[in-house]
Amino acid sequence: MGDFGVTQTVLGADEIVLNMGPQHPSTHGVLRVKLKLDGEKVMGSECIIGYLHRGVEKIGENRPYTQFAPYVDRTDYVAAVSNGLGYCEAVEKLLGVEAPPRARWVRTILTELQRIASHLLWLGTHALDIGALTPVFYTFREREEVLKIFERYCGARLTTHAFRIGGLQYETYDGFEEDVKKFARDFPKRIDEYEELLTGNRIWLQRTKNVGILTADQAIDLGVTGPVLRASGVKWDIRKAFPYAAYDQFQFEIPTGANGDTFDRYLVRMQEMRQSLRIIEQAVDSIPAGPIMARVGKVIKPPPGEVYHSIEAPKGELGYFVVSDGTIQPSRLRIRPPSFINLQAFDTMVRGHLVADVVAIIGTIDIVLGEVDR
Amino acid sequence: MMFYQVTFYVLAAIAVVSALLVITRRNPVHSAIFLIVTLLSVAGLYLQLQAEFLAAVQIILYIGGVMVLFLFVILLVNLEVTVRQEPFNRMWWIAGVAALVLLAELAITYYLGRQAFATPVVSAAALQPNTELIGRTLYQTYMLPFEMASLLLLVAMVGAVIMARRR
Amino acid sequence: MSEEQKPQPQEPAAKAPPAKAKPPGPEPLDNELVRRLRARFAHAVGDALEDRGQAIVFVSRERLLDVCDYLKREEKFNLLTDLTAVDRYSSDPRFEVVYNLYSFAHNQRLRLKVRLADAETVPSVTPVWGAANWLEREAYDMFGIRFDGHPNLKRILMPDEWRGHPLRKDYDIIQQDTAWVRENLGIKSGQ
Amino acid sequence: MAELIDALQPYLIPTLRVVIAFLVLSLIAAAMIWIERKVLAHLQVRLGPMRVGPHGLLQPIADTLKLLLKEDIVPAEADRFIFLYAPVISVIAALTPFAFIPFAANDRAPDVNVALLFIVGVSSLGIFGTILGGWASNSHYPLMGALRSTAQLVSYEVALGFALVSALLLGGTLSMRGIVEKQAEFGVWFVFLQPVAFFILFVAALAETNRNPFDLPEAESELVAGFHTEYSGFRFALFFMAEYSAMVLVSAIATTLFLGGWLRPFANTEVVIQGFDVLSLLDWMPVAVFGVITLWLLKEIPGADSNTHRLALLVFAVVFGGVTAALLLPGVLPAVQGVFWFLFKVFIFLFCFIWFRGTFPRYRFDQLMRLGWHFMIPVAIVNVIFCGIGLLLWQQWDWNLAGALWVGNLATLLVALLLAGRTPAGQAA
Repeated sequence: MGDFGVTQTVLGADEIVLNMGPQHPSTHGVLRVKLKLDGEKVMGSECIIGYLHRGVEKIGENRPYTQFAPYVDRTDYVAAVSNGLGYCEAVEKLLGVEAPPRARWVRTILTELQRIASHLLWLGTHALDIGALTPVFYTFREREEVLKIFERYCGARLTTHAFRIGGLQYETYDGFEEDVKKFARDFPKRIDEYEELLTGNRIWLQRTKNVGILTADQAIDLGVTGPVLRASGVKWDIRKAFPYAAYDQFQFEIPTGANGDTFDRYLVRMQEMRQSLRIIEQAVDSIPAGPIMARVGKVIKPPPGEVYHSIEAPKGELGYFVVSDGTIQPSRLRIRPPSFINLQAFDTMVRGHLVADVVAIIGTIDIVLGEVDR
Repeated sequence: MMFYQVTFYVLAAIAVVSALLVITRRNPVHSAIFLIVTLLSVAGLYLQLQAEFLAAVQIILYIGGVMVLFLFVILLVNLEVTVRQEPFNRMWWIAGVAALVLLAELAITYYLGRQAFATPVVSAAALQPNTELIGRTLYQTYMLPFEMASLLLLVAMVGAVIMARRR
Repeated sequence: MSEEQKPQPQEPAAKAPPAKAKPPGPEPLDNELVRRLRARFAHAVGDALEDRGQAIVFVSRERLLDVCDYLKREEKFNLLTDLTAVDRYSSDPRFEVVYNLYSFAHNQRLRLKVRLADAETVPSVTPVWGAANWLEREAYDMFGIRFDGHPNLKRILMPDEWRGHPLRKDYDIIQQDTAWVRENLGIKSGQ
Repeated sequence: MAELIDALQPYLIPTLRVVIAFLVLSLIAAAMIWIERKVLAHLQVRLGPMRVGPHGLLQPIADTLKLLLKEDIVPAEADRFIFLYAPVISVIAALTPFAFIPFAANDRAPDVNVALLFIVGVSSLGIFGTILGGWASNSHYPLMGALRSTAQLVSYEVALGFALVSALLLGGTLSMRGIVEKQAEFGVWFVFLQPVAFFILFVAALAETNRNPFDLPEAESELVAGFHTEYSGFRFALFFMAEYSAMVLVSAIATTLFLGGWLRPFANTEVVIQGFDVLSLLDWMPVAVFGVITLWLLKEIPGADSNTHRLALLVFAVVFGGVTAALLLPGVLPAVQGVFWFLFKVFIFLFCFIWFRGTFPRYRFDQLMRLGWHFMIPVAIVNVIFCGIGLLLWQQWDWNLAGALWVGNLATLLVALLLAGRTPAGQAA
């Protein structure tokens, strides 16, 4: 059996093993899936991961706290800002300091923009996998606007390293509020545009409804979090459950689905983008004045102990479990990767479906292999 | 008239040669291709007889329909075995005898009914509306046999599907 | 637990951050949940700590499965958020397996910990939470901790034939399975 | 010798037409690639090709040259002979039918009385190019693509055939010319009498040409490029050309059968204002179209990127301006009326093909087959039955033709709605 592309090996009379990836256009990176098939029907699956493993956690144990911050951007590289927020807040918690309000407001705005950018990337590629060629260009147009704001703010677009432990490195640039407001003003129409293309489309419905169903019980048992969990009908969002940054200051809803199928996950993410906009609009109107950095030493040296801090990243619960032994390097730095744990539900979702659905189901989990493999 | 005859013999030769190739090729896909060639040249012969409806139906049904399904099945089924098999085995002399008997039968039929083959040459113009003629013949004169034949085929098809379903 | 067994590093560390008040650190915890656990499992429940407002409970590995089952059924900790391990190298026992639990009903987190020495195994919690499957595989891959009763305990991130467990403290950062790299990647060294 | 020429006489014009069709369609296919990329790009807020020539106008030439000069790779394990000739079959099958399609009233296309059957028959031979090409590549993706293609083409050909039948019933003939003349005689295009049949034909045409949302044989997220994955260079170009020619062909068939072929819109109507038939202004449409293109090209010249681009624009402008001027010559305009309207309708069709590609997601294979067999074919059969009943009512009992047919159409729609309600929406087994 070859390692690349799709190859088949005939096992029994009717059972075939089909190999997808790691070089396959629809596995979103270097995911490799072994499918056990009966004809076109998937009887079982096995995900083979680790092709992108770089030992990020090991690196974390060998770098000072500040030096490790850019590395977390490279786990879920399409949502670098969220990663940075989670890491910085975890270390702040470990230190026992809190970022000043202005920093928290700006962090909230940038993280929500990042959520929108990540969801846009997901929407475009997911639609492309199902054969809709156009949405990807629309979503990239809007994602570009978000990335421009990032670029103006910190000079980087993808791996931003936007935040520092204790607050922000940079004050917001002139016109930051206007840029964000302009985006928030234009974007709802764009979401309407995507929904017009897809939500009511019969083919889209046929390809996504009742495909890859995950019930609430299954989702909780498998530790699934984020939009995938919410689409199964569990109303749970860390922004509400354990508010961080400045989320306790703003009004927003937690969208949920009913059936836990691919279509519900699509709807939940679309709704989430609208809710993110609500948060952004509220936040940008009320950014407080004041310092942007808390008082932390030049050398970060947290007292011994450990902390688990998690945020609602675009893909689910992104947690950092940091153990300090009182030195300038963490003794253990665990990243709880939402993609990795959500991908575990793939097997449950894909059983009984057809090969063509596999592509849709990989897309709907919204994984980034950089985060799965770390 | 000469051109007419040349085309006839060329088409006939192609038909016969490729028909031979159909049964001698080991690779079933190649056989299928030569069968298509045979059918095409027969369609050409129909055209020569001013039977353009027959020719068109030959192309649509036999080539566009039946042969596509043939190829489809050949691609689905494992080919490797047939390629390695010996096409002419020990039974060849039975087939030879059968072929000879058939040939004799054809010869006798021709000899007995030879005057029926001496049809007068009809001008092309007189044959013109033969599509309508075929339609009328099938649906008025021979309505019952035609429908019975189609019913028979339908029954065969349903039976095949049921047998395939049962596995 | 190492923090308590080695109180020495706490002193110098306290000076480093410009903390106004007492530096944050682990303190003993005694709340309703811990009491209920102790009442039910007696000695199987070890120390209970609170660190930065987060509850940590140590459990013996023999009764881990019972405790987990109880926590899921009675205390509604139905989400296994995370499962990982920590290598407290040079202390004994060496490893801690960390179970990060969450209860939707009480909006509460709980960190269960199991201490175990190098060659010791720990029961797999896959019967309780399905999520443990890959997470235990990862812990096995990275630390070499064996989980008894795991349905498919093999490496997940590293190549199947790799030798060594990278997140152990005695595995150096530039260390690698040179034989594997040479054989599979056709290069002398991955560095 | 004279006898030979005499005997060859009937074959000369068709052969010549195939040769001309080959040349013209190569051009149209090249232009189509440019148009498709441009239209798709603008649908997707992009610019599309912009580098080669002004607005990428020379892109098709560059692409063609590239494809022709590329190495012709034959996979080592391929069935060499079949691999080499499969694209040729595709191209021949896609081009030959053009010999029978009348582009205008004054077009001397051979008026075979079973022309439509021949067109359908010969174009269906194109399947062999696909299936043999996919098989001969001796590789997984092409084989799977070929199998999908074949299943899809065979299934939708049935629906397509039934959709054609209703036009035949109305036209009362299998001759393409006869059908158009019948539409002129009725004074109404068949699309207005048989909209359901037209719709079925349109959808089946999308499936027959492997276009979105039925482009499964080439679903790049699943099968890389389908049956022509292993092809490169000139042979790939042949497949490409066959594909675009097939698109033009189905559009031409649909235009002839349902959109009145070469007939001008409102050919039989007159709106006379002050003694002047306003609708006859439509006769000037060809001049207007070419004139506007010329003016647009001229307008673009000052803003072009470089002198080369200016030159290219000028050349294009001269060509189109020349055509416009030629149209104004006495006698030319009436002569090209038919061809113009025919191509105009064909291009509207082609635009829809591109438009759909930019809009729809892709069906899953089982859904595609279910749509074909459980929906399209039953509806097409019901439609034929109602069409026949309508015609009977018209001929035997003197009903109003349009009324009788429309009652049939509504009944068909009812059946279609019932079927659509019954078909489970894409539930996996």
